[in-house]
Amino acid sequence: MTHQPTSAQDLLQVRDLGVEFTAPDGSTLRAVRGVSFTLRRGETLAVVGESGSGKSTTALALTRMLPGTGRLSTGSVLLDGQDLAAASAEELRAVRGARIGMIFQDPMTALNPVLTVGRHLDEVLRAHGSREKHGRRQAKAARRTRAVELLDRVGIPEPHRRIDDHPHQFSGGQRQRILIAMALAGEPDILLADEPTTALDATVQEQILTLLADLNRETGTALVLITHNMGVVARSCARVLVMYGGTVVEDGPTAEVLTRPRHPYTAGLLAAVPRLSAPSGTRLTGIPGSPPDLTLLGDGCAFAERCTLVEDRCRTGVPPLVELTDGVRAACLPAAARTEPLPAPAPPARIDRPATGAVVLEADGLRKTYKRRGVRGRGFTALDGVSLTLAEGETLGIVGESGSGKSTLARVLAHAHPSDGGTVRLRGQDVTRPARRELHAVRRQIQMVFQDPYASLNPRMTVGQIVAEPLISFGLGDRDERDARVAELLTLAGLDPAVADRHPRSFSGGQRQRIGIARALAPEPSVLICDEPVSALDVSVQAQIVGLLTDLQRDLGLALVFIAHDLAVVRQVSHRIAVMHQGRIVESGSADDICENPQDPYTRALLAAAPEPVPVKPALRKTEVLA
Amino acid sequence: MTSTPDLAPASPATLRKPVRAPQKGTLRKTSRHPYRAALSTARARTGLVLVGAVVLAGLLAPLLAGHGPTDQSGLSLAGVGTPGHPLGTDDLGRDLLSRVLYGIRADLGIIAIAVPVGAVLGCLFALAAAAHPVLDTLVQRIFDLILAFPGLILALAVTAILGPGRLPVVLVIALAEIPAFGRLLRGGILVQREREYVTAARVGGSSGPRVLVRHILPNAADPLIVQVAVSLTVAVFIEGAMSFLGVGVRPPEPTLGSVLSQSMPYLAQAPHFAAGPLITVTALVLGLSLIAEALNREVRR
Amino acid sequence: MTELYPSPSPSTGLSRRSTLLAGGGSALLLGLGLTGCRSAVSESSSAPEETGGKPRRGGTLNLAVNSDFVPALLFAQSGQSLQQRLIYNTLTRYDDALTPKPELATSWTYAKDGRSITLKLRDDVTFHDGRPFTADDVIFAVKNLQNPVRAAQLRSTAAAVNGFEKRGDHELVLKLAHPVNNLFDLFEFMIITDEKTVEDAVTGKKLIGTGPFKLKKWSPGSGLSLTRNDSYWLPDRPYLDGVELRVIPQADALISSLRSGQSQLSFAVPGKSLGVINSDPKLKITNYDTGAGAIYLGVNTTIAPLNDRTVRQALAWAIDRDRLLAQTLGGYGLASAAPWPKSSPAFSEAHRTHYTHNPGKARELLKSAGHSKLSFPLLHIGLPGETAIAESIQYDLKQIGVTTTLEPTDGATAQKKLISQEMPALWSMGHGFAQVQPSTLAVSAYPFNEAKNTSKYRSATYTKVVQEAWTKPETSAAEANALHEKISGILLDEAFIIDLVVRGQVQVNADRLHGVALNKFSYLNLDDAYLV
Amino acid sequence: MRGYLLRRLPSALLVLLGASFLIFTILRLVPGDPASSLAGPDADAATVAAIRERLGLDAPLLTQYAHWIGSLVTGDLGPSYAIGGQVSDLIADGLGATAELTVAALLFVIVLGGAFGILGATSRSGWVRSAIRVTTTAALAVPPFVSGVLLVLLFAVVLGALPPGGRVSFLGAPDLAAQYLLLPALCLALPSAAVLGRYLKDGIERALAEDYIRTATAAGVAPRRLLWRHALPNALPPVVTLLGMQTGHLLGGAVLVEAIFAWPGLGQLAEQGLSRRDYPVVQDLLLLLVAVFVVVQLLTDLVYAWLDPRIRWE
Repeated sequence: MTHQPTSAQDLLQVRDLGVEFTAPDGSTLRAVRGVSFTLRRGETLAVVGESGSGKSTTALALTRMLPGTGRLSTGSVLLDGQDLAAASAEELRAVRGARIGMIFQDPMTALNPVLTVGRHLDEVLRAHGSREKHGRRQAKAARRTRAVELLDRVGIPEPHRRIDDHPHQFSGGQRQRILIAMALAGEPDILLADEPTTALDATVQEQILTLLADLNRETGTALVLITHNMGVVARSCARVLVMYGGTVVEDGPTAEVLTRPRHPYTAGLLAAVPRLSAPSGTRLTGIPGSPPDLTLLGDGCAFAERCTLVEDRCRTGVPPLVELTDGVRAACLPAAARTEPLPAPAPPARIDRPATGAVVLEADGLRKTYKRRGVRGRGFTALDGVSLTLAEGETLGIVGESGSGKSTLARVLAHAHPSDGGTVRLRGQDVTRPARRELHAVRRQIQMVFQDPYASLNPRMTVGQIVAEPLISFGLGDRDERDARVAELLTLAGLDPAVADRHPRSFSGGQRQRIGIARALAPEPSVLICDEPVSALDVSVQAQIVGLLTDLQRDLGLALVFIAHDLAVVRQVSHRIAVMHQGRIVESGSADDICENPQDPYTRALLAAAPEPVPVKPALRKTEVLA
Repeated sequence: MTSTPDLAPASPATLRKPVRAPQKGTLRKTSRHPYRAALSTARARTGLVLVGAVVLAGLLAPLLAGHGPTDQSGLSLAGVGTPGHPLGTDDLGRDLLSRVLYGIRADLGIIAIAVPVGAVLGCLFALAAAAHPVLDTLVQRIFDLILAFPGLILALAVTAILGPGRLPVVLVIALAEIPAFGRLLRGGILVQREREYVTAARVGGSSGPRVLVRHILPNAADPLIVQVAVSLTVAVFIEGAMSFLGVGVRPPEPTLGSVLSQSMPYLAQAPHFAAGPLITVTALVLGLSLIAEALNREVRR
Repeated sequence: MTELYPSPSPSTGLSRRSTLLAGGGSALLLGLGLTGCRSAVSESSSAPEETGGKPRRGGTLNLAVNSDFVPALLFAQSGQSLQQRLIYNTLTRYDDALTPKPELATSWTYAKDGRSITLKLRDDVTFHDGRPFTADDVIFAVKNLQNPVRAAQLRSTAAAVNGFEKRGDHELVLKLAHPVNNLFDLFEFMIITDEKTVEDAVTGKKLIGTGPFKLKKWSPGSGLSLTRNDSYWLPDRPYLDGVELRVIPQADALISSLRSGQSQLSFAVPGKSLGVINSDPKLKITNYDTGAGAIYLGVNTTIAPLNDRTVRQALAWAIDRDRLLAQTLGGYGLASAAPWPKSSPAFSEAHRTHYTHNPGKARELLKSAGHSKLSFPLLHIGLPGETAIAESIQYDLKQIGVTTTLEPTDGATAQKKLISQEMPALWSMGHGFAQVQPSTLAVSAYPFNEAKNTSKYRSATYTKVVQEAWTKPETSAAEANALHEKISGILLDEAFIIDLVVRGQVQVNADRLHGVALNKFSYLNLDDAYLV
Repeated sequence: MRGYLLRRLPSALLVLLGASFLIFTILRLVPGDPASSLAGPDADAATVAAIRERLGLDAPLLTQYAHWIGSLVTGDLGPSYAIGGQVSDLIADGLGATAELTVAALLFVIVLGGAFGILGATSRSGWVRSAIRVTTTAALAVPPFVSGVLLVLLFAVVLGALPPGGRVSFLGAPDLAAQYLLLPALCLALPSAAVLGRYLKDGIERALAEDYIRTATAAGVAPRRLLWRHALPNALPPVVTLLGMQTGHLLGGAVLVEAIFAWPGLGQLAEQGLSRRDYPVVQDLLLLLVAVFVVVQLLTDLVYAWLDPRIRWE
């Protein structure tokens, strides 16, 4: 373990931090192991990693806010020399909010639905002593004034009017701003932001990141940004800490780490991130396998199972974090032995795509309005005259932010919801409002892959049953034939056919999405509608699934509708892209054209907001946006 | 009248990534059936032992009881430990141990019919409600009506109409259970129907009935399992209350409720009279509620 | 609506918090009531100063009853008749030997043929509203009882009066269609009410009588509140300032109210609980010879083989009356094969023990009638006490090979079946009207009615004897006794109503209460009662 | 809110109409009739017939039903058959008593249930939590008719501290009235308080596990405030729904408790009315109870909306 000397600049020193949970079966689960890092005043530090990497747990452990059975097992957390790991509850309370402010991932649930925004801020201000200043009433008035100031600072328009509104009356981005205001209220030295933009649209994400950067610059508050998004890291932080399997695998200046990763995991992760600059029809390299199961973790390097450089010694001991070059540390024995940085990832490989065939699916002027409860007479228009065509062997990418109507479009095309107007034609035949029997036939042709692999699989059925369900419904084969076909489909989707008798809950996200794909392929459809199929997946897994879909299209000649909010992914997989905004397609064209030569201002804004995992100077980016 | 107002939709931002607790992944290992997991907790085991003991005692009544439950003697209100009468005797000199054991038997016979009947009827109503909005309104009003009616008055009226015996007891219990199960299942169906796996099943070509039976019901049924345990408790109470009001099972057949209500006038002079049935009822109800709690925890996960 | 809630401005600060606080506060206040200044337990017994046992004015008597006053049954014998003689008066009152004594009637003379009676009435009596009592009120009282709507059990006797002759305001001749020998039962039974307010009386709104107490308030379900009638016709009476009839349905609660001194008098203590009372030195138990009605096993004589008298007699031999008495009534009462209580002129020890517990004999009788195993339904009222009685009967019958299925029935249904002759083969219930003139039983108690009864028993002999006993002028005691003997004989021999036990009429009172009396119809007389 | 109430009105009326029909039918199906019940055990046919005619029971059923609905519409409920007095007076008296009992019981439910829930969810002392578990389990495991008798036995018979039954008006002697009220209210409240306590405990535990609590904790809000100001208001709305349902139960359970404690309320009135086949009393009373239930449900929804700012009734 390297021991860095304490300097006056060091605000927070974390040494050998370990966190344990007790699993329901009584076994001990080590979520974080031997994490050490320092944070200097005013510094911006990103902690990046995939699910299960221990990044959020580390953040929560700093102020001892571990949920459930979580506890600090080793190490210390020195805040200006005070060890928070040993502090009393009262001392911790004085630190929380006042010295370390926190922002959480999901602004939908992180605010108390029954309290007004003003009350939220008031609670923080009251907790940190602005109470005893004057009389009760004056103190209260003072707090309110301060709350308005704070809301104004984080960019809530008309703060004096909105201070008495409840959280549900704000948009997601505004709620995140309110959370930031709360974190700032105690004028902390450190702002700890745990995936602050993950649930937000790209354009909103951009605004929030800008706000955080401004705050860091103006108030000198150190920022610890926990994220899974390399683009966000590149965009916001000077230094980055890469975590995997509960340990820090690499630590160094962002520019250095992103361009010359030393740890094979970092390298693999960067290679898996889709880049907007990559042209259509290229293939990403994912990291094989899936993030580790912490309960099964042995003594060796957590990444050993997925590593290309793995050696025998990697499996016997946890590699120490050693300084490899100036300011860059990595925890990898093979990498430490190398003098050269790892070779740059291979540029995305171009894949040969068969030419597209005849038009299979055609939509013309689709409309869909949802009746909104409580609002009399007025509905929410999700689709407002959408027209598109899809050819055999073609991938049509549909991009848009939340509320743009892209998911509704998917559902209307897949006949999960009826449209209110317009027509859908399948191979020239009008199937807008099919009769029951006809609908059955249409559904055999058009299948769907869902966004959330957790929610779209029936938790009560085994994988085999789930995949066999469409076969039964469409009356395909007898029992034995079905079993054989299920095995075939699972293999096709990259799963071991032996898993057929297990339940979805024993699979990881990526594997579940493979199950969903196997199910969708079961009736041998000609059109596959993929509604955000990779949004819920880790980056390394995302590349695998995208690759799978591309392969399937090539092999089966499928027509794909690929819906996503991430332009980079869409560009890679799609022949053509349609950009949706407020229920309308605002622009469509070939994938490369749209990304390189956008016409619609909205498309341009989307492109500008997409964070790229390339270190850039913020000032430069801004001018880009303006241009 | 929906008693739980539906939440108004929040702003339509979709969740990109499920919020995950840091200890996620630990659940992956538990591939056992959730109910079995729930029933193997210490709490549920205690409950199972209690209920099991009571049920076993009831089933083995003919072997365990030394006397016929209706055999009278001149020995009124003999105390606990009287030779031949371990729990003593009642006012008519009947052996209390036998009466309690046979009482358990009678109660089990009633609740084992009444609760399933109520549950099935309630579920049928819920299915009807799920089928069509008009039916839904109608069914909900029916539930309201049942809930609004004072149960014991209903019990008196039903017994007066049907005459004494098990039938009115079973009927009243079943009636009381209908809205409990019906509302629960209706709510469950409404929630599950919006789940994505249901859309997936429909897109996968499953017919309406198949989606309901194969996909929605198994998932909506979880709370019903808990409700069964709760309802069994309620059933024991209803039986008791009806006996107390003199409209229970036809005498002289003992039920836990009737022995208990017969003991009430002697509570001061012969407390042992009430002790047997009271302890039995308490053990049964306690056991059931422990099981319900354990299941409930598992279901809520 | 939301604007109210969590508003930071102090002006609209009425939030849930204050609501919750208010709620909690009031619950706390409720709890504090416990430790408050007065105790509801000790408050209720107010008494005049100690006077050394002499009658003394003042004090309120708390009377614990287990069921409420039913105004619709004001003119009928009902479960709860205690208030009748408190608010109203009757014309005469029986002494223990069933000799009439003056009340509102001061003297009476029968005509020789027994077809009319001349009554002299008190002239110093006023109703609670100040109106003087006259012969018209008696005429109204009789006519009122003749109205079937009033459901008076002694309607047949009242109906025998077919003419009135007023001689001034305070003398009256009642003319009879035929002689009746239970006219004084009627006079004991018939309360004198105010004609103008009689419709208000049967709805419980206004009870205007001439009695020692006036109605202050009737709260349905909780009881009657009575105050002293200051212009009562008996000088210096009553001693008490008031009487509170409190309904306490739960036996334990009723007993505890007596033991704690909250109430000082009750006739509703179940026999099986009297053991507790006995051990309390401050409480006194009085057992009235009149009894409180009899428990019987009714037999439907139209259902074979119950149409066979021998079978009915077998049933009568089967029942262990002493066990029934001991186990279901706590021993308070009289095991008896005949309906008569000890106070009845028809009572005789021989009749009482005509049937005893003799299962052997019962089986023999059954055998002689050609039966060994029989089974019948047995209807009873589904209240705990009645059920225990039926269970006991069922067990005894089982011992002679007669199995029965109990039919617990609610009171109203049972009553309807009783009076519309729809009873099943067997039923167990209670009857009254054996405590006065024996002839009253046969003409006023439906189960014994000669013309139409629940058992559907008819016999010319029974009709003849009953009519004779009823219309015999009250002259010769010996002749009357002979007729009573005949009636008892038929009842016992025919066994269509198998009497089991005469319930004890038990009075429990605090030893500080003196001078309590009951008339033969269980009307409470507190004229001379006082608290020390 | 007004629009919401107006929208709910037809279905509320539907429930009431259905209830009236059901009540009427059930009552006529019950054997025995008011006339023979009033006539007494020794009455002859003439007496019964005279009473039937007087009560109007000789009219066709439909006429009787119409007459009843008519009496409801005009508000003149007429006289009771058997109990005595005007139906409206009887019900008004009974309603007063029952309302008193129910409100007191509701207070107990809220205070006891609140204490059970809050302490059960937050107490650090395992001893306190176990005690609450045992208490709530016992309150649920002992049938109310037994707990009623046990309460009488303990407080009235053994301790002699409280009266065993009856009611004193709050107007004249509030301190005495409270003592009469205590036992029946407690008996009525215990099971509901236990249920409420469990719900509240679950609700608070769930709320405490929510993200917004983490947010507040991270902001340094004190644990006490976390509970009272952040978690509790979120745990309340479902509890209010439950409380609405429990109010129905309290009204229904009053039949038994009123019988045990001689509380002259609607339960007693209903039982008496039914046992004497006093049609008008039972009919009007049951319909009233249904109406109360409907109104309570409405109120519950409104309170829910008041507690949860996300809900708006249009």
